[in-house]
Amino acid sequence: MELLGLYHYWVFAILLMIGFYAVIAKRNLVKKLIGLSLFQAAVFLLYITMGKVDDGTAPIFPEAGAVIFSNPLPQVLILTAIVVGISTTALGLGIVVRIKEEYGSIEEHEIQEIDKR
Amino acid sequence: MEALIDTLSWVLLTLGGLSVLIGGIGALRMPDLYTRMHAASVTDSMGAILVLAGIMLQAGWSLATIKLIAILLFLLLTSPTSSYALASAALLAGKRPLAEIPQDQEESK
Amino acid sequence: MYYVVTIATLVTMGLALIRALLGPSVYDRVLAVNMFGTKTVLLLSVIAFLYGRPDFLDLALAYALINFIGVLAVLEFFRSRALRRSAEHGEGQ
Amino acid sequence: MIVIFGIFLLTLLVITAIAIVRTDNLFVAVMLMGIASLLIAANFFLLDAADVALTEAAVGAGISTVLFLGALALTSERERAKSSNRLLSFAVVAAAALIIIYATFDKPRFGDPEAPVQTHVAPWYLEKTPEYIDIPNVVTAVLGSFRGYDTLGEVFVVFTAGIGVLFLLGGGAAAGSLPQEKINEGLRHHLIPRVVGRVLIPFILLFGLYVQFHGEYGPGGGFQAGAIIAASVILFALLEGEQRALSVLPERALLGLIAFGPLLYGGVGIAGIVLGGNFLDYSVLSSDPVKGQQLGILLIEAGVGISVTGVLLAIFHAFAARGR
Repeated sequence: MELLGLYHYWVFAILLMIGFYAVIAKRNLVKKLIGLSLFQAAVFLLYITMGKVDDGTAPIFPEAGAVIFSNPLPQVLILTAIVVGISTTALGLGIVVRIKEEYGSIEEHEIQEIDKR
Repeated sequence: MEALIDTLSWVLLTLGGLSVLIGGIGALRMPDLYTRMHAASVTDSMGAILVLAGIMLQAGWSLATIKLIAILLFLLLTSPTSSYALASAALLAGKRPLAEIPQDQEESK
Repeated sequence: MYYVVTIATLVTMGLALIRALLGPSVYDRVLAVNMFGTKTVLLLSVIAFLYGRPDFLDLALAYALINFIGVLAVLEFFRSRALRRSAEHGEGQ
Repeated sequence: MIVIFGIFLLTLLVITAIAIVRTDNLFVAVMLMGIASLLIAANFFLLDAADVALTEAAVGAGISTVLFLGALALTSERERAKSSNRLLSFAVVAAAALIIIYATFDKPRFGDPEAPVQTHVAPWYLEKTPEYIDIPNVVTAVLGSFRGYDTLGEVFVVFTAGIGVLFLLGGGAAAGSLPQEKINEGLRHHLIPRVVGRVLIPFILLFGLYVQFHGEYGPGGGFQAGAIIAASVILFALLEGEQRALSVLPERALLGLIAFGPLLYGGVGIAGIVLGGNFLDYSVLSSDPVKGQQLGILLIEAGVGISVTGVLLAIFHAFAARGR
């Protein structure tokens, strides 16, 4: 049971690092943004995992009966972060589209070479 | 009465689960795109009907049932449409089905 | 009794994922995503009852309504790609 | 048993993520991102976060795919170059992953009610919500009232991102070589999707409004509703061509929505000051403090919904306009 619980955190670590790998190793800018989205998703999972309480339920009062609730605070933070995440990703994609129009490429090293000239 | 409803929803849910599973196996094992699509889309609708009907019996007559009916209706609308749209896109892009159409049928069109 | 359906759905999700990874064509992958979407709707509705909170069916409803947009976006993507390709060919001639 | 379901879903998620990074076809990567989003939403639901799962559903299922595909249509579909310094990057990443995994052994047990996270402010929120605000959904109460400042900040971030995209892509679109009428027709020739879509659009809109105004009682609120309503308009734009969607909701109206949302939110805050309370203190909005809180949350959720709808739609149109 102990290890089963830790598994959530391990998945967080692995997912985070998969996203990070895409950001540092891939040269395609869209791929970097996809990696960034994965990174974000990993952080979201970490927060929500920490908010879970044993035998708890979502922090919305049911019509009858007092029960144990999970932590509402991480949920609030992540709820807003998801929408902010998609807007900032869109901003990143907008920059990538402009780069493509100016440089004719979205590969990092090609852009750097054009810049050197 | 209660036992009857329970048994009935048991049967529906199990059949639904089975049909969902068959769809999954079909989508994995079938030889080409169109047969896979066939396996996936037919069982999608069947599984959705069975599973949601099974849950509806459990829910009794409440707001949840209405929501379940809505979910079922929307699934029955969208899921075949998506399959159709995908198949037509694939066909337009030039992917031919594995089985060739017999000569005489092609001429009669 | 919900467990049977949940497990069947989860296994099917796994199978659909394998199909999405294997491909071979892009259409297979779109098909897998579509399948995955329907299975998620079923999974979420069953789990809402498994948890005894049927008011959370809203989630499954959201997916039932919105999943369609993804497929249409793919369709539009193919369409505009075909248009662009034919325009390039037209200029080349 | 449910923990095992969660673990299964998480394992699928890791496999999907690895496949996303490994494939060199960006279209496939975007499709797999769709699967990843579904898995994440299911996981959120298993971890008791119904509101968050609804947000992920509203954003991940439609809008994020649409945006990424829009960007791919404008750039390229394939990754051309191999990764740089693969071994070095992999070593860095693996080392960092091992360090984080090592650190997890000191974490409180999963689901421990005595963990520091659970004991600090959360019990206070859960206890005081019925007394101060009296709405069933604690997440909405915290989002709208207790942590209203945070949410105001987030709305401004969304606002800024939307303005940024408009600056980058809006106006003066690159001259496209494609025949205008063809590009504008959308999926009008696909008859069956079009008919089904037309049936669906009003229901999506209705569901969006339900999520907006039912947010105090069940999962939902402005962020989710904004994304769902934007999705319905995007569906219309895909089916009928972008021009018709623009004639229904012209760009000026969208700019108005983008600006009006944060303005409404901030205005409610200022109204609190004018009526003798603090900034974003809704208790003074009505003679009964609890009623005032509820009114305030209703108004700011409306502001959030309006601004999210406006921003997401403006972003969509900015990308679509570039493709012409």
